[in-house]
Amino acid sequence: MPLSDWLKHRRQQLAGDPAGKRTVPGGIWSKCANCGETIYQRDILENLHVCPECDHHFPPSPDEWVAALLDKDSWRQTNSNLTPEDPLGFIGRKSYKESLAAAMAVTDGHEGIMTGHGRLADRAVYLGVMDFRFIAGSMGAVVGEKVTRLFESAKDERSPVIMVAASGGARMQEGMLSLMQMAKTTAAVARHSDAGLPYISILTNPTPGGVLASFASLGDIIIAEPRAHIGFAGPRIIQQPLGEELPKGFQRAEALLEHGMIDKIIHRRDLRNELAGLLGYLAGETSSKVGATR
Amino acid sequence: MPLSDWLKHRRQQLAGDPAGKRTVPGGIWSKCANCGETIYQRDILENLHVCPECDHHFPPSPDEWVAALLDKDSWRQTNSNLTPEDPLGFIGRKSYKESLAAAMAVTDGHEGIMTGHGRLADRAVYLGVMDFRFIAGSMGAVVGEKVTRLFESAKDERSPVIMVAASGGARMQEGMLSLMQMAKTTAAVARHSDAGLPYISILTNPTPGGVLASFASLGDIIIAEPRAHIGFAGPRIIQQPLGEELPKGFQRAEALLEHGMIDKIIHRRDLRNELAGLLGYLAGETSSKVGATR
Amino acid sequence: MTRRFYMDFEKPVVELEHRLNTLKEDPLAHEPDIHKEIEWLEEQIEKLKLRTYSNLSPWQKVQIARHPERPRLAAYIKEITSDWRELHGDRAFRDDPAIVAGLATIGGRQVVLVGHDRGSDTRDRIRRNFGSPHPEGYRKAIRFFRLADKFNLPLVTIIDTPGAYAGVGAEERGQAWAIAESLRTLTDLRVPVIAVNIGEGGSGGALALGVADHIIVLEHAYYSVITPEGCASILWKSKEKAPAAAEVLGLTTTDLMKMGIIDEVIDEPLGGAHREPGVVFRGVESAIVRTVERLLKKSTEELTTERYERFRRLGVFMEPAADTDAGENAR
Amino acid sequence: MTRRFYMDFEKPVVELEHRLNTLKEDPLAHEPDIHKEIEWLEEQIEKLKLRTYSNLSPWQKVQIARHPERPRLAAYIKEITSDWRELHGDRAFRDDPAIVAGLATIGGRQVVLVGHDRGSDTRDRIRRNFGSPHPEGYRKAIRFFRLADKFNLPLVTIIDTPGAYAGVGAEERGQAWAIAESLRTLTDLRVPVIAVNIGEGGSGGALALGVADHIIVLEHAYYSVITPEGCASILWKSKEKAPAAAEVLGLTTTDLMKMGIIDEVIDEPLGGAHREPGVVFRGVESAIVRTVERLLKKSTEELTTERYERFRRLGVFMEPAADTDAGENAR
Ligand SMILES: [Zn+2]
Ligand SMILES: [Zn+2]
Repeated sequence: MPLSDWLKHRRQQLAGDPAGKRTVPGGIWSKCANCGETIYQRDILENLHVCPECDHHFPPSPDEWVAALLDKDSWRQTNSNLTPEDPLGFIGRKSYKESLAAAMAVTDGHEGIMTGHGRLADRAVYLGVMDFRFIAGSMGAVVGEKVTRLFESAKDERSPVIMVAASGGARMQEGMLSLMQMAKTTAAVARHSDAGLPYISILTNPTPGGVLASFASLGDIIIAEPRAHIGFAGPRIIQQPLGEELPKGFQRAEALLEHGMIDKIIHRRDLRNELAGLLGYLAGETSSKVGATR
Repeated sequence: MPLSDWLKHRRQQLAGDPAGKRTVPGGIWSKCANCGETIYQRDILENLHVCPECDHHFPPSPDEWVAALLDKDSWRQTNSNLTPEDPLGFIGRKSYKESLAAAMAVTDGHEGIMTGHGRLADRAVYLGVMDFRFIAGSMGAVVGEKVTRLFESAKDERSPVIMVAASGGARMQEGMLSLMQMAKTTAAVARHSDAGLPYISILTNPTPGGVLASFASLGDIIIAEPRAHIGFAGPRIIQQPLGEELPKGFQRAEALLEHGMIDKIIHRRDLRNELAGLLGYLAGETSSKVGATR
Repeated sequence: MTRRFYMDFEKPVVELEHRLNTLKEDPLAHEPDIHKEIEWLEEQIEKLKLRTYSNLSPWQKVQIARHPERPRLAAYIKEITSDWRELHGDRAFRDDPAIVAGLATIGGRQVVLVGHDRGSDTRDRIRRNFGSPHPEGYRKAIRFFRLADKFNLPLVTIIDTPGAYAGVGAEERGQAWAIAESLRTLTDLRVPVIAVNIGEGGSGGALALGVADHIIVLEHAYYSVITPEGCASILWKSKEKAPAAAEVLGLTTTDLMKMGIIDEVIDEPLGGAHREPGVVFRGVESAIVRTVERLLKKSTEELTTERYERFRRLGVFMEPAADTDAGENAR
Repeated sequence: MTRRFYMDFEKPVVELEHRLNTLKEDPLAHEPDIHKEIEWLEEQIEKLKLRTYSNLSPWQKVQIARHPERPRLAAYIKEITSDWRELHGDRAFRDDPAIVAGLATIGGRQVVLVGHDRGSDTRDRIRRNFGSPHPEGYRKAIRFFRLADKFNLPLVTIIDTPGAYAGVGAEERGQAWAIAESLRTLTDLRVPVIAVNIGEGGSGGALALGVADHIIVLEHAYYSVITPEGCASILWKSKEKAPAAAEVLGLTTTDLMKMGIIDEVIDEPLGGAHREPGVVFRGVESAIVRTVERLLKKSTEELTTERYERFRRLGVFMEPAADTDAGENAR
């Protein structure tokens, strides 16, 4: 989808999109949720959803991610026909079935993640983009299955994988089956990795819990977006000795870089070039040539 | 050598042994360097050089170690004919040649380490015992070569290795050639390990520097003696912000256990049994049987 | 057996038991009338126990799993292993006492054993962080997974944790990374892996020891994606609703077997493992021995392939014919 | 070139240079007499430089290796690599700025580059602990050694450290373990490993990046089992005796080549690399490129075997006929 198209699409979407509303309110002018500046909405959209004033990174939709990262018209979505079930008949404040129906109305049927393949700077890549709008991008059976198939197909095709993570963690409403997706996706990543293939993980705001403690933290290279919130346990539940405050910048990308957990923080405008450059090394001519002599 | 013989031998040795003198003064009665108790010397010797009052572990000689660990009459020393050279013509306060001559007079010609093989609870083992009396058990070319040959032979014979470390680190008087022994011994350990064979490292008082930062810390299982001083940099040269004292028990075996660096602390009287037990697992029937199906 | 602790729903049983004991200690206990009363009471207690314990609610099971007198890792090590040799350390930061690891012999078979240790008394429980590992605990576990792999020793894990620890240090030292690495290491392990859940199976902290070829769970143990309390605070903004959350999470052995998440359930005595621990120890021991023997017959290739497929197939979803828009379907 | 720093033994040269510059700036500099004086001075300076710098003592070389203006890692990355992509982290505790790692292209060849970074200004030097890694630094390096191995990229290490860090945290987090693991990882690496010592090669901290197939050292760089100061305090209880210690340690490139410890020396301009860094950059670049090309022709088996043998043969000792007492000789 060319840039102009998805901008239009995005604008239409925003009218009925609660997640979008939360960050970029509808209408021509928006107030940035981070710096509070009132900004012409088009300026944010054309800036890959990055606030032109404060550089805050708002979440693009999966379609926008694809347009931003991949070569034009190279994208082929896969497994978009997988749809969730309600294995536990889960009923909380509202039923899981209701939540699913509401989430499906907002997104394009790709559930919590859109997967597929395309070309990045003319190199074949398998790409997954999580969608926070679908029950907070949580990992249920569909997300787990699509991630697993993505790595399996990439392994069969000897292609790199790029994963854009954004998640609320495991999908509680599928109970233990959702926890098991951690083991399942990890095993698929392991097989892809054991075959000597590269995997670059991109952690966007937010990436917590089960997704981080499985496939998202297993990249050969891990990139985070500026100020992205990344951590296993939510800051609300962190146990602190009485009265102590959480460290400044706790669980932000910048702190994670200092603590040695990620490789680098890349501004969204530079991301495509960075990925092309990194893949040039990890899936490059040299390495395949040398690999052939093994 | 039966226990009675080496007790006799040890007593003779102590008369002219500066290292021995430092810890257990000659004569019938000795004052324990740790607790200050005056103890009948025979009681310490018969207690494997452990003070009966305070459990302080004094260093046995390599012969005594062999007698304490291996099955009677099973020991075969190897490479005892290797003798050091003075590659740099090193002259400090005294010349390296003088230091070597003095050290050789004290020990039995095995240089800084005695190596060989024997049986422990009827299981073939390769054993190295460092000798602190030989220029503080420092690692020069002879120590490096003997350690390397030990692991190489053990690999060829598919046998476990047990190493009793006690050292002053790299042997400065051989310059960079002594540093290179770290790489050389590590490579030999790696090959032995890659062949699926067990290596148990025993850290005695003291084990610092180059020996610790190469073969001594690479055991599949690492055992330390109680209160043994173990660390890379000597406490004298540790840089501390002004006025701060070193943490209590710094670089002692007990602190290392808490910091996750060693597997366990074993009293010398229990060491042989512990080794037999561990080897029963790591070089046992089960593991070789399963291994055979691979 | 002295009972120092009982749960709310056990109160009627405990009261009857108390009355029975009082009667039994009565000097006139041998009088026919009193003797009859005693017999009657014993019968009633048996009936009440059966009624109370055979239809436990998920929340009651969670309480039994957390029962202070429930046998924990140390008891299993003592009762089902011989020649136990504990080993320590992650070789990098700290020996985490919430994870215990070592070499053990079970039914004559040598294994590597790694488990959560919740501690024995208050002081020990604090030291072991109530069985919630820090990142260095997972890394310690990983070290021993690799030891098992190197020396071809089957791996037995004992799961019993409220979950990963939500603390600043645990976050700063990358517990998500450590858990993922633990999952990954188990995935590739070339030896049989058997997991036994003896009590609490709290989400990621439990799963980190749970990527196994065969997963055994005690009847009243639970295994959940989130604690009932955590789920209740998210769903109803109230921890008091934990019993309701326990109902919907599908965390009991019955649910877990149905979903194919676990492979074997070991019966507990009426009232829970702590009522008659010996029975449970024997059950766990024989299940481990039987499973180890079975798995050791498999080749490395079979083991790792079957382990992959075991988790690969978990998850329920629909897969109608592919959208034409989507272009293709990868599988 | 403005010189802001000179060493004691350079003083005569610097003084002559100063006189020369003063004369040159004189309005009468074109007068025949003054012109002659200038020519004479230039000649003298060349002679003095040759005399001063061609017979540097080991201690003088150590001073040049430590010269504040000497080009360090950052300069090499800027000058000899293209498409540099720095990567970070040990994935466990902390990103140690004393170790810099990333992907780089040198002479068209893609490599993984790992080196000691001493920092550029005071603040940066403190942040990078003057190029002395902590354990997490070695673990960061190990992560990138493994990355090189996985992706079949040759590994280039740049050595420039006063040595491992003697601090409480470094000890508590197991720097000896981390260094040994680093040596071990390099030993088994299945790709070419090229080490370039550009300045200080301080014992274990340097060796941790130094288990290589080909070791290149700049003419005035040194590589030593212990710092001259450390050696002096042990031998003579006085750091002032460092020059004497430098004499006996055999730390110069001449000594190192003789002992077979290093493989190649790159000439520096008179006075040291900082006098004309471009020359050194080109020398290092072409040495790396040439070596990578040569090593890439070898099979994995050849590489690891030759690397093993390379270190295996180091060390001088005598081996007379075996003692009969000793029973046997294993090799
Ligand atoms: Zn803004
Ligand atoms: Zn004493």
